Amino acid sequence: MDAKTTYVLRLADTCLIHSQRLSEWAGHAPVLEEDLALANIALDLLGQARALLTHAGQLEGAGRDEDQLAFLREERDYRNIILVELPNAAASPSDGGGGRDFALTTLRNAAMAIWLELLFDRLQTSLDNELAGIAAKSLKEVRYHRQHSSDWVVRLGDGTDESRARMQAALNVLWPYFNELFAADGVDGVGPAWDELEDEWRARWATLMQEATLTLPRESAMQPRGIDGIHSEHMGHMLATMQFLQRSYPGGTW
Amino acid sequence: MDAKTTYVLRLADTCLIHSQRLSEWAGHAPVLEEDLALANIALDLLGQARALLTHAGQLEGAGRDEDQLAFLREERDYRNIILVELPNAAASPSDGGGGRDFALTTLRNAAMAIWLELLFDRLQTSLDNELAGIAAKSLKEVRYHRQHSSDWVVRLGDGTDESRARMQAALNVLWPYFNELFAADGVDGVGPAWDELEDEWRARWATLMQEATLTLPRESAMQPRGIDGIHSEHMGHMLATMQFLQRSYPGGTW
Amino acid sequence: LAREEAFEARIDAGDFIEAKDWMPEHYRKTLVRQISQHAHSEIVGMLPEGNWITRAPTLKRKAILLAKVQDEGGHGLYLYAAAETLGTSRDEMTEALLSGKAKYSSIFNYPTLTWADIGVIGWLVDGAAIMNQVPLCRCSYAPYARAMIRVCREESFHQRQGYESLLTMMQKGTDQQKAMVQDAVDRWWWPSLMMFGPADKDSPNSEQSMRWGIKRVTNDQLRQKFVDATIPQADILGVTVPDPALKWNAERDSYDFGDIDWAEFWRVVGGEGPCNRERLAARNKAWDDGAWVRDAALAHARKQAVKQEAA
Amino acid sequence: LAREEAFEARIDAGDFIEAKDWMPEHYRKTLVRQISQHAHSEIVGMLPEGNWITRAPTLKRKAILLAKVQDEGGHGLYLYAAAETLGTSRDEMTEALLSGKAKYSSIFNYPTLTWADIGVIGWLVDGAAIMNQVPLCRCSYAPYARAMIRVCREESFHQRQGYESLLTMMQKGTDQQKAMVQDAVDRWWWPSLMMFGPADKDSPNSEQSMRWGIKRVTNDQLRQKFVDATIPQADILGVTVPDPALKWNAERDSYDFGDIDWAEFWRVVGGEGPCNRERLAARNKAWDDGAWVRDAALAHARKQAVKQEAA
Repeated sequence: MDAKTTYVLRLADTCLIHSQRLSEWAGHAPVLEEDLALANIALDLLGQARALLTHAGQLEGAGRDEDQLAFLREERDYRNIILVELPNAAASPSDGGGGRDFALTTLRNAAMAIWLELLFDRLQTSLDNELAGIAAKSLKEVRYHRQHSSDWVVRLGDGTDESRARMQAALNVLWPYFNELFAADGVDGVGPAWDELEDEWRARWATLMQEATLTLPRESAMQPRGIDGIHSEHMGHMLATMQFLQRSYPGGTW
Repeated sequence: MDAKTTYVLRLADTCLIHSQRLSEWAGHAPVLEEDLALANIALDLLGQARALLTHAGQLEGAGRDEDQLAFLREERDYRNIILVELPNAAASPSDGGGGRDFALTTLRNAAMAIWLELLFDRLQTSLDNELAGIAAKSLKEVRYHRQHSSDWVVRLGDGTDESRARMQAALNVLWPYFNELFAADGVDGVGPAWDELEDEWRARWATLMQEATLTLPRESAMQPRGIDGIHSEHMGHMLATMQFLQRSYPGGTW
Repeated sequence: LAREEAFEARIDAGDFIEAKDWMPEHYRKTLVRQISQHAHSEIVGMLPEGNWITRAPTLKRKAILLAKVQDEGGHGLYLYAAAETLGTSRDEMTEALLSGKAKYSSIFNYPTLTWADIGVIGWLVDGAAIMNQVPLCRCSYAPYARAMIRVCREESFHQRQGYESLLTMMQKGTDQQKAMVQDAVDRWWWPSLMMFGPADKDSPNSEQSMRWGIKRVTNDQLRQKFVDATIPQADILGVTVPDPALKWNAERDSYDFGDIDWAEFWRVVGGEGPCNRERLAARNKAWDDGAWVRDAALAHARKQAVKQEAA
Repeated sequence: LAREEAFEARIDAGDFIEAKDWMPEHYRKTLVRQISQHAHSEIVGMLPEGNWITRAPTLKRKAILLAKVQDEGGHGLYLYAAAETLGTSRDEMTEALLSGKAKYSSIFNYPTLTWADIGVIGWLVDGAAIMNQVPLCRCSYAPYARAMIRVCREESFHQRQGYESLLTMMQKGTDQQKAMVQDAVDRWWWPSLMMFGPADKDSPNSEQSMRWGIKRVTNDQLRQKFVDATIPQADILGVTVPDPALKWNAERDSYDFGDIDWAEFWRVVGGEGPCNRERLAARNKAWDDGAWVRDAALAHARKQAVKQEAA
């Protein structure tokens, strides 16, 4: 797979898996309004994933459509960052991802939305017209996600003692995984190396954390490598669920 | 599938799925000794399941071996009771079964072991020699399971206020599902209708609950029908995990 | 008494009642019970369908299902709002649901066991719901009627999507898929017929509700209408319904159909269906787990208010 | 001082030390650290393998894996018991693990990503462990030596099972399965070589441990031995190891091999490997979630004791 396809696929898979995790919330949110909001974010991300996967399939030129890419790869071929595959609760690795922690979910949503906003903004000017078009459309969506999630981060960080403690604990869990937001190479004319986003992302994040009265953990040397297909142990469980129907009913039309 | 095969399959699947749930504990028990004990019970049940599945495959006469039966059926064709497919924690139905509740696990183990002891005891005299042989061997194993689990039920029921409350809560959750322990028809010469076990099981259970200072809930009219292939929503998630490799790598040799 | 007579006269004249209008206490209570029960059904209904979002077979189907579940949350939201116009808060209604005091549609106490269940719920369950709800768009209480107009429009959309997904499986799918659809129809058919409630002779609330224009058509009339509309759709799909007594009656210009298992109906209504306990447990868990979030939002809002005052 | 000299003389004579014997404080501490670290490794090692029990591809493989993970728990149990003979309780050791103070084998900070990882862990990781542990069966502290004899016997069994499962996949499997095995070898090879610890020149504790007969062979010697034993097995399997520098050296009658990425080694030892945080979180969660169970067991035992006294 060439660098350009890989570049698009990393973003596509990141949106796909992020959406998949968020969709586990359906019907279980702390307030009804958040059931709607989380589903809405998951839907937008799914739409982005579909456009990007379709484009990656075209770039690859092997005739794979969005569903073949989404459902029929092996785990090692998924290129999403690990951050988005982590369970919705900071559970143990073999916990199956049953729990749902609104603190962790909200923080991750905010981190991802800020990052996607920065990335889609740059991708608007990609020489790959298809990618530029997807980015322009997506940018509007992630702006709303960023606003909505950031509001919640502040509300919960600067809420009660309990809510601040929960947010701080979630931040501590997610923190090392943020490193991967800046790990991918760029492709000339297609899109920037992700580390070009780092300064701006960290500045915005620091501002948000300050407003939310949360403390940044010390720097972590962890090097998550989901973008190279080295995932966490959560990924396999998630894929077993996600791929279940396609694997069990080969050749089906849905 | 004839009545005899179905009869054997219900027991086989019940042992299989019970073992599968228990095996989720590996490495997560409250004390190391229980890591060993739970693995041991899971292993015994798995051994029973393998013998029974192999026998069911022979009775069916369609050439299916233990693995084809264990991994390549659709959910609706599994005939285990719902009790054993419930997650290890009394979680919400779409929770994915991530949590582990030692209270619920221990109570279920005790209920199942008492029941299996009664059933295997009778099956020792089955005119189906193969089944009688499996039963005789299994009886020794489930006696130990019954002793071990009952000891824990008493210890936790008559332990601290918290442990009693947890055990009572778990009992309340499991209670309606016990109804299915007595739901299957018998087959002449092969094995008894399960309701023949009911009086003795309920007497033993009542004694155990008394010793554990737990209160029997009022009778429930719920009619779980796992033995007819109508499962809970937990079953599909469990099977997606369990079948993952066989479904994803068709034709593989392991 | 005069007010009551005036109210009855307005109802008889086909007038709509607004939130600010005077209304008899029993009318108000009946409406709150019915609207909140409907809202609860939308909320609980998110669970059996939500159960399949993570396993949807294609990204398109995943998007459709996710949007549908989101719509159901939305219906819950504006139905609660309609009920709130009658002076009962959403928290009170939620409390009644969580404690088991309030009812919701029994259909959601059945499990979704295969992907085909999702299509069949769209076709049969949403179909039955629409049949029940269309008359409510002319309900005498205006805020409810307005909510129902929007709900019905979206439900129709869901029903068509559900039917279309079944059609795809039946016309282009594998034999396994077709068997999966038939199995789902077999499991959901009778529970769908039960959605219209007890037989008219056993439905004591109906008369008063009919007179007040809260209910417009009887249970049995709706049930018959549903069967008559659905069987031709089943024929097109190529599935059968599990009722040996089903037969076209040319005289009545309607289908005759078999007896509902009322023992099962009452068992499920009474809390002993396959998933009653789990549905309530899931809702309670979501609510309990979310307490810290709601508390924090409140605390933050108070802090902001204090800051603004100080500024 | 005389005691210390007598102790050293016994060691030099190849005598075994028993729990009741006098021993220098540093000898005791070194042993507790080493034995408990080994016990912790068995306990943490249950996690990456346990991760695949529910997904094992056949019932036979499921039984083998379940039994293996159970054995690891058993090893943990008798290693803790061996360490307890030196006067440190299991709770103290557990506390040290959970707080992150005590170490465990870094290899378990890598994730198990495919089923082939289970076979490769058996072959390479257990293989390396055995290489490390066989000399400890002659360790000067007798209770530890006795525990290691049993551990090594079982580990050898596990290693053969792991290798056999890989052989099955490579010889009878599909191309996809073969690729899966090669991928697993690629990921586990270097971490396995790291299991022998830092290069001798960077291993400050080694000298004293060697003198005391707690350690019998140096890190680099063991690593070389492992490579020499393993490469022929890889050839039989039909897999390669990801080391372009690997080459048979006829002169040394050994394989030359490339440089270990020591930066990665120290990063993972230092807590920043892929799974360090998750492993500790899982162990802490199991411990915290189990508190009520341990409390209840204690309370019940007390009640029973009181009853027996009263009787």
